[in-house]
Amino acid sequence: MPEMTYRDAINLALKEEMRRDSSVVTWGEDVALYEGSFKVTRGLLAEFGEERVKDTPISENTIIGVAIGAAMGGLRPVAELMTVNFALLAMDQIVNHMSKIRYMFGGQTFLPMVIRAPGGGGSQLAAQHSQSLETFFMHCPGMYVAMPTTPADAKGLLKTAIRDNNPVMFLEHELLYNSKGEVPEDPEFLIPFGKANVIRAGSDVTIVAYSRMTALALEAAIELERESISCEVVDLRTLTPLDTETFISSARKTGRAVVVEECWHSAGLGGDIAWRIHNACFETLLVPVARVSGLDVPMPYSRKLEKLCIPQVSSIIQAVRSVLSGASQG
Amino acid sequence: MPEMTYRDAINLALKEEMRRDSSVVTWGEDVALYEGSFKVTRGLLAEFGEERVKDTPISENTIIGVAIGAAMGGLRPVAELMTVNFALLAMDQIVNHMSKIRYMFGGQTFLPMVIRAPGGGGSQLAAQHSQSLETFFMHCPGMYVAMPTTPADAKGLLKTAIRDNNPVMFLEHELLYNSKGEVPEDPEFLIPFGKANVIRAGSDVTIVAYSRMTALALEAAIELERESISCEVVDLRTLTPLDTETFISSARKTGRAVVVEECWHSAGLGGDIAWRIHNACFETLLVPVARVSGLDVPMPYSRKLEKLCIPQVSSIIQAVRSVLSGASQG
Amino acid sequence: MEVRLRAVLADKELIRLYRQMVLSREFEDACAEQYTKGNITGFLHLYTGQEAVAVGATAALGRDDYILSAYREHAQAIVRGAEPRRVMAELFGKATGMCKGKGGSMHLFDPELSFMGGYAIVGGQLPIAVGLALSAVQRGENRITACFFGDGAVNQGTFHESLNWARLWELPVLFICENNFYGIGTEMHRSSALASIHKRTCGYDIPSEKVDGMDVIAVLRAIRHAADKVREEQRPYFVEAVTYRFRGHSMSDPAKYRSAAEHEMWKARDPIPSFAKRLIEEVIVTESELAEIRKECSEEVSEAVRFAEESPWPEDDEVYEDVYV
Amino acid sequence: MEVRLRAVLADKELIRLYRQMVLSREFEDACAEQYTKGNITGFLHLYTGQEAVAVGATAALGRDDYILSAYREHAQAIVRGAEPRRVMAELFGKATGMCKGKGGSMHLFDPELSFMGGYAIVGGQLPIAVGLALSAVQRGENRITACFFGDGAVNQGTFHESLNWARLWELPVLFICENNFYGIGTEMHRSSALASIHKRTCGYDIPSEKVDGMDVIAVLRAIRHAADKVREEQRPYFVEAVTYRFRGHSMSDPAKYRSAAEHEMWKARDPIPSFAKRLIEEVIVTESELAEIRKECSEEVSEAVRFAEESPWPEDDEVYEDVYV
Ligand SMILES: Cc1ncc(C[n+]2csc(CCOP(=O)(O)OP(=O)(O)O)c2C)c(N)n1
Ligand SMILES: Cc1ncc(C[n+]2csc(CCOP(=O)(O)OP(=O)(O)O)c2C)c(N)n1
Ligand SMILES: [Mg+2]
Ligand SMILES: [Mg+2]
Repeated sequence: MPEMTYRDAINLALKEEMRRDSSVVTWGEDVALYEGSFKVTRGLLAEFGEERVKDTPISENTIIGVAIGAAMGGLRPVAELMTVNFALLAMDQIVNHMSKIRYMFGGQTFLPMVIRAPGGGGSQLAAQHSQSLETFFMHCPGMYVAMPTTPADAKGLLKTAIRDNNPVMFLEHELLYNSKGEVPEDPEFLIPFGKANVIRAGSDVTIVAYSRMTALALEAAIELERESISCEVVDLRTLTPLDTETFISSARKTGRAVVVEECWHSAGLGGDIAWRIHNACFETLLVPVARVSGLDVPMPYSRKLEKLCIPQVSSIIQAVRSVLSGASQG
Repeated sequence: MPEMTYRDAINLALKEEMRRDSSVVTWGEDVALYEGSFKVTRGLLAEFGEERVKDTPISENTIIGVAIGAAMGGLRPVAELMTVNFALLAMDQIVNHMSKIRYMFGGQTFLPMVIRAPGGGGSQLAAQHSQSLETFFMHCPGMYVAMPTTPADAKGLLKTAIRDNNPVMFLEHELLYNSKGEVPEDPEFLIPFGKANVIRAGSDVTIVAYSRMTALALEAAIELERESISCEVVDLRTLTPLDTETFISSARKTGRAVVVEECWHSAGLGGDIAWRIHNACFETLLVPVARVSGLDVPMPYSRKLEKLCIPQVSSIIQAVRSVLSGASQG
Repeated sequence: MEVRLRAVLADKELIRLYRQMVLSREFEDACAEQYTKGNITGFLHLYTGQEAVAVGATAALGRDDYILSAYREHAQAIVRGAEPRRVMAELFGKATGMCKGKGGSMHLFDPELSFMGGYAIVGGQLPIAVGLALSAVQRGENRITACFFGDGAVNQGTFHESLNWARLWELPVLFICENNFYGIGTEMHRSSALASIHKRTCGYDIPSEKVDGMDVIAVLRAIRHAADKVREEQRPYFVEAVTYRFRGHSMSDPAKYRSAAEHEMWKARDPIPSFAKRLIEEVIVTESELAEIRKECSEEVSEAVRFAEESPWPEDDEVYEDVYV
Repeated sequence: MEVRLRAVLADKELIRLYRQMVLSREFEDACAEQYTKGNITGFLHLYTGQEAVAVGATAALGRDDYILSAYREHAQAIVRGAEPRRVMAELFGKATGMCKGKGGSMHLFDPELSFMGGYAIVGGQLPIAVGLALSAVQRGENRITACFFGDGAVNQGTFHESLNWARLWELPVLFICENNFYGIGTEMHRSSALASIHKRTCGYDIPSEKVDGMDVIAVLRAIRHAADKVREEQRPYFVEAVTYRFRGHSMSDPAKYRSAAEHEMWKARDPIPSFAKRLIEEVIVTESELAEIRKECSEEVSEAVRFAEESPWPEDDEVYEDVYV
C-alpha cells in the first residue's frame, strides 16, 4: 500500500469519486484556480474543468445553500468551507435547511451532498480561526458527521460520504494534513459510517477520541505502555452515526474510560459520550469517566497560552494516570 | 406581590432598566411599532421613543453586529431575535465576534449587551421554527446564557443581564409567555447569575432542568408525590455560569438524578450535566443519571408527532420511576 | 392601455386563471375557518389578495420549471397543481398530507410538480433556488427556476449573495419579489434604504422590472417575458410584483398598523372581481358561468376539508422516518 | 492635473505622510523576516504596497473617529499611533503586546486610539462599525466611523445588510473598500457580478467614488471630502481605493495567480518612491532628508523587534483572564 499524506488521501478520494460519477462537483472559495487554501483540491480544476470545479465568492451561507439546491436537483456537490470557523456564517443553511429539508418535506427529496471543512486549533490562528465546532454538528439531527484521523480513513470516509445520499459534514483537521499513513489504492475502498475503530487494543483503560485527538491518544498510549499501562484507543470516525456499541464494550472490559474532545468542555460532545458510558457500564466502571477537553476560553494567539487550551499528549497521560489511581476529577 | 405573566415580567424588566439607565436601548424586527411578535415589547416605543426603541430590517446577523458595535461604543443594547431559530443566521456575530471580542483584544473592551430570543417547541411550528438551541450557546465561552422558568426569575434575571457587563444570551420560552406567577415590585429585585434554584425540595431523586422543562418537572414532582415519591427539582436558571454545586449536592443527597433538556439528545447539554453528576457523585449514585431529551429528529408539524419529540410530564415521570426501580436506560 | 385578453390567452386558459384565483381565495378562507376551529395549528399565513401573482406567474412558466417560495405558499402549490385536499390534509397534520403532516402550512413540497418547497426562514430559499438552477444547467435540462420571496426578504444577506451568484455564474433564475409593502408589521420604507425594490438589482447587473401584482394578465405577461429572457439568455432576471395582502401577516395578526383607507384602496383593486369584470366585458364568459365556477371551487374546498378531517393521523413510528435516507 | 502638495497640507504634515508610509513598509518587511525566523506564527497578512491608503485615509480622519479594519491591519494601527514595538510584541505573542499576546497579527486593538480592531472574518467588522456609529450618534459624540475592508468582502451578506442599515438609520459610517483586485487567489471579476465596486452602492442610495489608492494625496483628499460629507450630513459614504498588494495574500502564498507583468506594472506605481519624487520636485524635502527618515524608521522597527524579543511571555494564568469582565 502506498504511503501518502492525509491531504493527498482526501485529494485522491475527490478525484476517484469525480472520475467515477460525473454528477460529483465541487466548489468553494479558492478551490479551483488556487487549488485550495490548504491545497487539498490540487489538480482538480486541471482534470475536471470549470464546469465541475468552481471558485465562489466569499459568501459562505450561499456556498451551502447552492449545494443544497444542486443536490436537490440531482448533482452530488462537495462544498468546501475554507475553514470550519466560517460554517458559523452558514449555520442558517446547514442547520435550518440542509439538515431538515428531507424531513420537513416528508421524505420526498434527499440531499446527496458533502461539506468539507478543515478545523481545529494549534497553529496560533487566534480566536476566530481556531475553533472545533463538532459539537454543533453532532447535536443537529439530519446530517452525518465524519472526522477522520488517518489518511486511510480520510480517503475511505470521504468516498463513503460522497456516495451517501444524506448530507455529510466532513471535518478535516488542519494539523493532520501533513501526517502520513498507508492508503489502499483500491478505488472501491470505502469505510462505512457508524463503525468506530479500535485503533489500539488494551486492557487497563479505554480512551475514546476522534480526529487529531485520536493521534494524540495513540501517542499517549505508546508512552504509557512504557509504564506498563495498557490503553485501548477507540477512534470514533463518525460522530453521527455514533457507534456507541464499540466504546461501550471497550469500557465495560477495561472498567475505566477517558474521553478526549478538542472542542470546548461545557456542553461538549464528550459529556454525552461520557454519559453513555456511565449509563451503560454503571456496574462495571471502576472510576468516573474522565474528560480531557479544550479549555472554555476563546483561543488565545500566543503559542504559550494556546498550548494550555488544547488537549496535549501530556494531558491525556495525566487523565489516564488519574483514572488508574482512582481519583475523580471533580 | 402582584401576579403577572412571564411576558409582562420581561416587559417590566425592560421598562425598569430603560427608565433607570438611558444608555439601555433595544431593537429587533417588529419590536417598536408592532410591539413585538410575541408582544413582549408592548409600550416601549410609546414610553421611550424612536431613539431608544427601534425596528430593524430582517437582517439577523447585522442586528447582533450592530449591538456589538453599540455596546463597544458605550450603549447597553438589548437586541431581540424574533425567535432563537434566527440566531442561526447570526452565529457569525454571536460566536465569532460577540463571545470573543473582549478576549481577543486582550480585555481592552467589554460588551454590555443582551440578546433576547424566544424559543422552544410545542406550538406546531415545524422544523425551522421549533428549535431549542441552548446547547450551542452554553458550549461557547465568552457569553452568559440565562433561561428563566418563572415570571419572577424572568424579571430578575433579565435585569441582571442588562446590568451585567458581559454579553448575555437571554432565552425565553414561547410556551411560558402566558404563565403566571408572583413578581416582586422592587425595581432593585435582581437574581444573580450562576445560582440555581431548588424550586422544590425532595429526598428520593434530583431532577435537573431549565426553562419550560422545569415547569414540567414540577408538575411531574407533584404527581409523583401522590405515589409518595419525593423529587427535588433544581432549576438551573443560567446555563453559563453553571451552578454545578447546587445540583451536585442535591444528587449526592438523593443518590439519583434525572436531567431534563428540551434540546436534541445527541451532544446535548444534558450529557455534560449528567457527566458532572456522575463524576462528582460516583460513590453515592445508586443508579445511572437518566436523561430526558428532545428526540433526535427535526421537529415534525403534526401535533400528534410533535408531542413525541418534546419531553412531556409523562416522560419525566417515567424516567423518575425508572431510576427508582434501578433500571438503566441503555 | 390595457391589452385585450384574447390577445394573451385562449378563452379556456383565461377562464382557468379565474378559476385558480377563486380556488385559492376559497382555500384560504377555509383555512382561516379551520384555524379558528383548531383543526389547523401553528403559523398560518394566508395569501388572500395576492392571488394574481401566483396565478399569473405560474401560467407563464413551463411545467418543468422549478418553483420555490416562502411560507405563504398554499396558493402557489395549488395553482401549480397540488390537490387542495392533500394541502388541506397537510395543514391538519394528517398522514395523507402532501408532506405526510410533517411540514404543515409553511413547508409544502412536491417534486412531481417541480414545486420545490415552501421555506419559513426569510430569504432561505434564495440560495437554494440558485443551486437548483445550476443543477438544471449542468444536467442539460431546459428548465428555469422561479423563486418567490417577499419585500421583507430583500434585506437579508442571502438576497445579496444569491443575486450576485446567479449573475456571476449566469444561471437561469427568475427572482420574483412579491411586494405587499409589509414584513409583518414593518412597512418597507422602514426597513429598506432604497424602497424601490426592483432598482436594487443595479448592484448585480441584473435586469428588472415592476409589475402590477393585482392584475393577473399583467403578471402573466411580465413573467412570460422575463421567463423567456431567462431561458434564452441563461441569466437571472428580476420582477417585482406590487400587491397587497388583505389579511394580517398571519392568523394572529390583526394588522392594526395599516390604515383603513389604505386597506380599502387595495380592496377596491381585488384581483378577482376586477378580472371577472374584464372577462365579462370582453364576452369571454357570463356572470352565471362565473358563479358556477365559484360554486365548484367552494365545493372542491369543502371536499378538501372533509378529506382532511377524515384522514388518519400519522403513525407514531413516522416520527423517526425521513431523518436520513 | 495633479494638485500641488502645499495646497493640501503643510510641509511638516507632508513629510509625516512619507514617514508613515516608510515606517509601515519597514515594519512589514521586519514581520516577514521574523515570520521566517519563527518568531511570528499563525497567519501573517502584510500591507506592503497598500500604504498610501492607510496613511492618506488616517490623515484625513479626526483623532476621535473610530477606525475598524480586517486582518491586514498592522499599518493601519501604527499609522493611527500604535507603538510599533507593542504591535511587534503582539505578533510575537508576548505579554507586552497590544492585546497581551492574545490577539496576534489579525486582532490589533486600542480604544485609546479609537482603533476598534482588526477582524479576521471577512465582512465581520461591517455591522460592528455600523453599531459604533450608532453609539456615537446616540451619545452625542461628533465622531464618524471609518470601516476598511477588502474587495473580497463585498459579496458577504454583511456588506449588504450593513450598507442598507447605515443608510436607513442615517449613520455616519465611512465605508472604505481597499480594492487590491484579489481575495486570496481569486480575482475580483471572478467573484463579483459587478466588478466596479463603488457602483454597488446604487442599491442603497449611498454616494460613492473611486480613488487611486497608490497616491497618498489622492486618498487623503478623497477621504477628507468623504469624511466631511459623512460628518455634515450624518449619512454613510463609500470610497473605493484602488490599490495592490506587492506580496502574496499571506506569508504562505507565493501569489502565482498573478502575472509578472501585472505585478511589475503595479510595482512601478509604488506609493512611496512616487510620493518621494513629488516631495523633492516641489522642494519640500531633500533626498538626504528622506534618507534620514528611512534610517530612523528602520531603527524604530529594529528597536521594536528587540523589544518584542526581550519581552516576557504571558503568564499561564492569563489564559483565564478576559473571558468575562
Ligand atoms: C430569518 C427570519 N427572520 C425572521 C422571520 C420572522 N418573519 C416571518 S415572516 C416575516 C416578514 C417577512 O416579510 P415579507 O418577506 O415581506 O413576506 P410577507 O410575509 O409579506 O409575505 C418575518 C420577519 C423569519 N421567518 N425568518
Ligand atoms: C468569512 C470568511 N471567509 C473566508 C475567509 C478566508 N479568507 C481570509 S482573507 C480572504 C480574502 C479576502 O479578500 P479581500 O477582502 O479582498 O481582502 P485582502 O486579503 O485582499 O486584503 C479569505 C477568503 C475568512 N477569513 N472569513
Ligand atoms: Mg411583505
Ligand atoms: Mg483583496
